[in-house]
Amino acid sequence: MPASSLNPAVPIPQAAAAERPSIPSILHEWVTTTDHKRLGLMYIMAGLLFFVISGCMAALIRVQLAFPNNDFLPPQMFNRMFTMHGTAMVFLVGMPIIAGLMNYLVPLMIGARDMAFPRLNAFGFWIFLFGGGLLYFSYLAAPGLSGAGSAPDVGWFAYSPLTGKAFSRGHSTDYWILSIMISGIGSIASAINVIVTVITMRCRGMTLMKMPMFVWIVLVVAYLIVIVLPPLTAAQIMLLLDRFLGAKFFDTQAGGSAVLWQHFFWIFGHPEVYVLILPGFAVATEIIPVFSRKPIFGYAVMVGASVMIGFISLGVWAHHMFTIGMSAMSNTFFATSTMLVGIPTGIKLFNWLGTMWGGKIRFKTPMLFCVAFLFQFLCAGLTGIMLAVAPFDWQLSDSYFVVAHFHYVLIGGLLFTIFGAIYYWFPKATGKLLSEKLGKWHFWVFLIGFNLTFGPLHIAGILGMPRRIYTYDVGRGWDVWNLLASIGVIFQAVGILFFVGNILWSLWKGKKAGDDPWDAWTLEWSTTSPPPPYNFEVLPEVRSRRPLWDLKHPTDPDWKYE
Amino acid sequence: MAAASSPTISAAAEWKLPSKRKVGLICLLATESALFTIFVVAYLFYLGKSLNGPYPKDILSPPWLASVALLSSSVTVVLAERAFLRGNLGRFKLMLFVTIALGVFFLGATALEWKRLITHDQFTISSNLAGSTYYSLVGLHASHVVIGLLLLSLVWVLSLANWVGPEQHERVEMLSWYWHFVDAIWIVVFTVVYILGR
Amino acid sequence: MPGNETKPSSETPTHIALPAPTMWPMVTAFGITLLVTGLVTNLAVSVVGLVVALVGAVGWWRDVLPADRHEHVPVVPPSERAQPVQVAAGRVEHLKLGQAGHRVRVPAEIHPYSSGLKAGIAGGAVMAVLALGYGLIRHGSLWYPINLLSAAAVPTLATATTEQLRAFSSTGLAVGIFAHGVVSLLVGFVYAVMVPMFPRRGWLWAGIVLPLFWTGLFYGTSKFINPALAGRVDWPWFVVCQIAFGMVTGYVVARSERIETRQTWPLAARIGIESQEERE
Amino acid sequence: MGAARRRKPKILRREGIRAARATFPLTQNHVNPARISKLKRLGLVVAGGTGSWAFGADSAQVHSIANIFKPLSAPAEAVYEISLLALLVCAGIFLVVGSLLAYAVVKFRSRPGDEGTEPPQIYGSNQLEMAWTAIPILIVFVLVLVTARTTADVQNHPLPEDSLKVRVVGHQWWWEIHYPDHGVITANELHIPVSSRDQRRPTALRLESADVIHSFWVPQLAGKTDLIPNRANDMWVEPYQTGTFLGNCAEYCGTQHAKMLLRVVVETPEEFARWIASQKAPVVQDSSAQAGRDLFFNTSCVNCHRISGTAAEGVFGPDLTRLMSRSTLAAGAASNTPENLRLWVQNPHTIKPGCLMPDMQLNPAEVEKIVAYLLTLK
Ligand code: HEA
Ligand code: HEA
Ligand code: HEC
Ligand code: CUA
Ligand SMILES: [Cu+2]
Repeated sequence: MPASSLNPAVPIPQAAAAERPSIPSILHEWVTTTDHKRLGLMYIMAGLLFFVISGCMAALIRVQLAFPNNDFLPPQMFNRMFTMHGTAMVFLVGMPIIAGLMNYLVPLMIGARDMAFPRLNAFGFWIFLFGGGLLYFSYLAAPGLSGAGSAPDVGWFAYSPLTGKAFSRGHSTDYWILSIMISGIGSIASAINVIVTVITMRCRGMTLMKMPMFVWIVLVVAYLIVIVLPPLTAAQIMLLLDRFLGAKFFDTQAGGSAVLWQHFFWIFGHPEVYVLILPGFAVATEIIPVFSRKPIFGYAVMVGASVMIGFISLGVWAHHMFTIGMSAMSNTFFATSTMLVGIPTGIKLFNWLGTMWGGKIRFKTPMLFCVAFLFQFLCAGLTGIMLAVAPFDWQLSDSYFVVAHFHYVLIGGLLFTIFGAIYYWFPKATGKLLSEKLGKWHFWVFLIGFNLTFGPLHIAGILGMPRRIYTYDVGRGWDVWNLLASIGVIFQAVGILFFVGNILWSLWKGKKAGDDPWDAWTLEWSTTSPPPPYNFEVLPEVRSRRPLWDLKHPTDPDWKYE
Repeated sequence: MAAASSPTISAAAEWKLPSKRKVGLICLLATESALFTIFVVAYLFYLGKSLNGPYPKDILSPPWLASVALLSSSVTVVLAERAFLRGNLGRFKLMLFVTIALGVFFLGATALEWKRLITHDQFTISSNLAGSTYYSLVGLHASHVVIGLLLLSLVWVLSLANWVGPEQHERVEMLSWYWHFVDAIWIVVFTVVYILGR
Repeated sequence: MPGNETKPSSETPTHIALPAPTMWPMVTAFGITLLVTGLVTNLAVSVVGLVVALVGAVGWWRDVLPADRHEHVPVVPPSERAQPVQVAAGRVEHLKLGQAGHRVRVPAEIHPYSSGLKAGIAGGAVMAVLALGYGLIRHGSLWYPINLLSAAAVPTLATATTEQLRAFSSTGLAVGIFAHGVVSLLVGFVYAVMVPMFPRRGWLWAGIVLPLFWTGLFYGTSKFINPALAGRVDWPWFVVCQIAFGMVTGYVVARSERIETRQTWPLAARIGIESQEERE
Repeated sequence: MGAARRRKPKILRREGIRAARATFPLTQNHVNPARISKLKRLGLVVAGGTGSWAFGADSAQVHSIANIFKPLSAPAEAVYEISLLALLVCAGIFLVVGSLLAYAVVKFRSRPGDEGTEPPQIYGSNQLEMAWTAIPILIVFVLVLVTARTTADVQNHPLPEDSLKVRVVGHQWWWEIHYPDHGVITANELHIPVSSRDQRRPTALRLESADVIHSFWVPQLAGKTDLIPNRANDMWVEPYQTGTFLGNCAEYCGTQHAKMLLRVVVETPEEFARWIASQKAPVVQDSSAQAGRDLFFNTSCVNCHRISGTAAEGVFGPDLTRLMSRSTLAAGAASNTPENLRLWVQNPHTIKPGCLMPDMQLNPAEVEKIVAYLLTLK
């Protein structure tokens, strides 16, 4: 096999210029690869694909809700729409993109050649992909191959007993269970892989406290995945037993408890949201220092805060259940623990502020996304605190205020940082810079669209609009806000088009990136863009958290001060 | 290559990191523990909540013999591993076989218990909450025994063919860790199901 | 130290061993997917899935047994390798002691954290004494101010009559001590870290400005935080108590011996500082 | 009547607060007059500030904008107060942190000529980090205290012995309502009496579910509480203004979750007594609809619906005894007019697609007859 075609990280026709290997052989290479960089890119590409699909579903949801008494979508189709949108966004967009970033970056950042278990890594990717396919296959085949087919419509947290055989006939709910379960196996596999890689494969000199912050946070994420995905899997196994073998776990007729599922789901579900946001933090913690030209402020405290978030978030799940009639004591307990999460999160936010303070901030596109992230996450976190105040949540729970809250964290927090990450590391992965001009268009249009969509929805929630309703009546004061929200989606979609356009255009005609386009400091910038299959000819050795800074500023090296 | 860093720390300095397989296995066991925890919680949560019989206290009796068998297999697997380390392959094969036999015995006992419960006591997974939690928890454990046995047998067969060399020591060790884990879980399951559960 | 030193090329290997490509993990994953799909479609699918998964698993095993399979990838020629990292041409600015903003960003000396806790206790005690005195003088009851404070968290006290507030309540006492203690300690702690950051006249900040600031905040929100208190509070007394707290706490903090922060120690373990040249 | 509490006219904002502080009635904070124009203050009222702004409402008035910041009942009000606190605290934090961020972004942006120089490298400051750990802890501590009080206050609120007790059972996609002390069963429209300054008349709700989880939410009366199968939950409301309050099922419960609406009619005690009496009165047989009646009892309607005093004893669908006393059909899916009723009986799925009442395949003549009968169920 010629050396040039072994070069990974080439999702581009142009990269194969030298010899032009045939399409099947390229395909074969990608399918059989165990290279963490290719798997990472495949994760991200699959995630973006699912993002566009479930984003279009969201757009349909918004069309339906743009006007009162609209009948664009029939009720069941609407219900399937938000179920598939939510499920896909969490499990098939958020998780794989995160897994992709971890896969791509961790070995490069810690100066390793690959992940610890490369084959397991490939397995994780493929089972996630097939699992995602299975979820969408439900549209064709849910009641069994002979039936008409339809997707699950039980909401992304699939509360029992709505998911029981009695209320959900056919197989649509089974598709939800099975596809999430097997893609969950993939997530666990890739999380274990990350932990082992970080613990056992750091390059010489990289002690735990000298790892880039990204790696630290990702380590916390992986630990969270390992601990909290099994509860979901366990609950899903129980539900499967209920549905296939007539077990009674969630059968309220037989004395089963409807609340138990909620506990199990949220024991998973709440930490899951931190699994989703922490990589966002990780990205911001890499990008903000580089573009502020300062090291991260308070590294040790940042590490501590990440670990604290990882711990506290295991004990807050019942804040999703303030309305089920728990005792006042339990409600207060969970309200308290939930608000406590705000503290380490606040520390992070302030430390980012401290990083920018006194810096010389360069507003390149990656940084723009991170700055917007700071503002939006602040908003979102504070609405989270409002929800955490149990009595306030009795009003807000399951209203559009919650919808607004979590889109602010998931989009304003996670998606914005993912965009930032793509703008930041795209040059590393492809050797081409993304266009700054298109990037700025993408940023501003999406920013406007996003806030236009989800800002007004807070107010709809305050005016008593419950979520997951396919239609509403005139005269309840919700019309304006919903219309604004739906208009916002147009902007978001245009923003995404700029983004996709930017990627395609830059792959084709983008500026050459060079090894280190941002003048950055972590190890991945010391190798070529794209890196060779083995990442580094000679494994590096570090003495500080910013090895490249040390090289660039031999008179002011970090290791003197750390 | 350039990243090759700033001043070398001291060429002689030791740079030792833990073994991949060990860390990996620990993570796997952590995941598995979380999985079992949920089933145990469900079991405890539903204790005494069945609306109708048969009730565990009337039909379950602690499988002492099978438990002793399973627990002693933890000892034999250690013996096997030690023998392997010393290069005493004959003894290794023997102890491995004993381990497998004990595991199979345990599984057989479980199977017979299930058979009795199902055919004689009409106690199935769908009869009541006790049935659901009992079969799922014990079944989950049994499935782990099965996996463990498959792996042990694989090693045994390979060692019969003399394909297992000293370089495989760590793999064998990991397998024995896994087997210990299965045993430890049994202690929990046993306590929950046969002691607290009645 | 020459930063861009490159390892001699003789050390660079010509080939690097990487895990060999394999399709078995994908086959296994596909098999497992089919296996579960069979549950919702047709058992035959499961059977096929099982077979595929087993084939995949066996293939996978053969990849790693007896030892992991590797592929030796040739290293790219030197011309295609990464450029050595260059020493940056520019200069790095440094913060100097005394420079504007220096104190906040890199404090040279701070009060020990323990002094904050001590100060919190002292200030809290003084404030408690004053408040209790107020209770005795105005209401003839030591419990009155305590109950009033606890009314923030205890619904029965929040709706109690003034008479009831004068009576002893064990919950009131427990909650009151807890709440007062926590807040005093925390504020004391904040004082210890913040007071050195104020340029001068620390006592003014600690004793007057900050107490007035939080009194203002409380004034604005007291109706929601503690309606019982809001309905009865004697603001002048309240302010006096706060200022007393601030003064005492500030004083205790200020009295403590300052310690040099690690920020000013050049080679200290955690935090570095640029002013070292100047000190050297 | 005097019981319907008349609200004081709007007071200016600051005076409002001061007045509140002076007269805040501690023992009955449900009649706190300080609630005026909070909404305006928050700038939330953009869409329709009409509805309940009309003071001195009567029972016919529909409070259609279910603004949680405009509570008209004791528990909702307790929630409102802590909500406002949380909102203020969060707004404060947002302003402070947001401005610091904005300042940093503007002040420390790189300027032309900065190339080549790196700013001072600061690695952190324990002091600042401690400060911004401790201050949020303080804020959280205060919020926790208040949360503890309000939670306990609302959840463990002692109700007078003689307060009205209502049992609400959630069904896919309608509400079954029982007044056990009065032997009245109805659906989808809850009637309760209004409280006044001198007479508390809270209503205790016992919430259950016949199938999946639902949630009872009438924002202006109280926060939501779920209706969970195999588990009974309790909540209470104590409105101090009459009128019809709108609410929704707030837990996704299947296809027609969106049209599981809820109306609470708050009446003066006299009106309420009259209503209860009318519900209890024996059903009058209107002979004019005999044909429809026969048809009704010969069709499977009776398997699912109950009409008290007749052989119709079904419990799968709503009680129809006093169907015509309700202002909407099928949990708010349509207003209760003869045309809609006709449409409904013809095929319920045109009004509420996916609902659990089957299309009975009646011919138009039969529909006519049945509807004529239903119209007599007053
Ligand atoms: C990335 C995902 C993400 C993140 C990070 C968060 C973060 C938080 N969330 Fe959110 N949440 C979701 C995703 C997320 N959430 C989702 C998806 C749901 C809905 C699920 C569903 O029902 O479908 C949900 C729902 C949800 C609920 C349940 C609502 C309901 O259904 O009734 C609650 C209630 O407490 C809550 C609270 C919080 C809190 C307190 C935080 C905190 O972590 C926020 C912390 C941040 C800050 C507080 C800001 C910065 C801090 C400072 C500036 C310091 C000073 C601050 C203080 C002193 C307070 N969230
Ligand atoms: C990472 C997570 C994530 C992301 C990114 C999003 C993105 C979006 N979400 Fe989603 N959402 C969830 C997670 C997420 N959501 C979850 C978990 C739920 C709960 C589900 C449940 O209740 O079970 C939910 C629910 C939810 C609801 C509530 C449904 C209900 O309760 O009835 C709504 C309604 O407005 C909504 C809207 C949107 C919109 C408009 C976007 C937009 O940002 C999407 C923008 C993207 C695109 C528009 C696609 C790309 C565009 C193009 C390729 C151009 C071409 C397209 C067009 C011309 C249309 N979402
Ligand atoms: C299989 C059971 C079933 C049968 C048979 C049935 N219904 Fe219903 N009916 C329901 C259910 C369930 C509802 C509530 C639907 C909803 O609100 O989602 C309902 C609602 C109604 C309502 C509206 C009640 C209200 O309070 O708003 C009327 C009127 C009605 N049915 C009349 C009839 C008549 C007339 C027949 C016979 C021709 C009939 N039903 C047969 C189940 C049934
Ligand atoms: Cu009932 Cu939603
Ligand atoms: Cu949560």
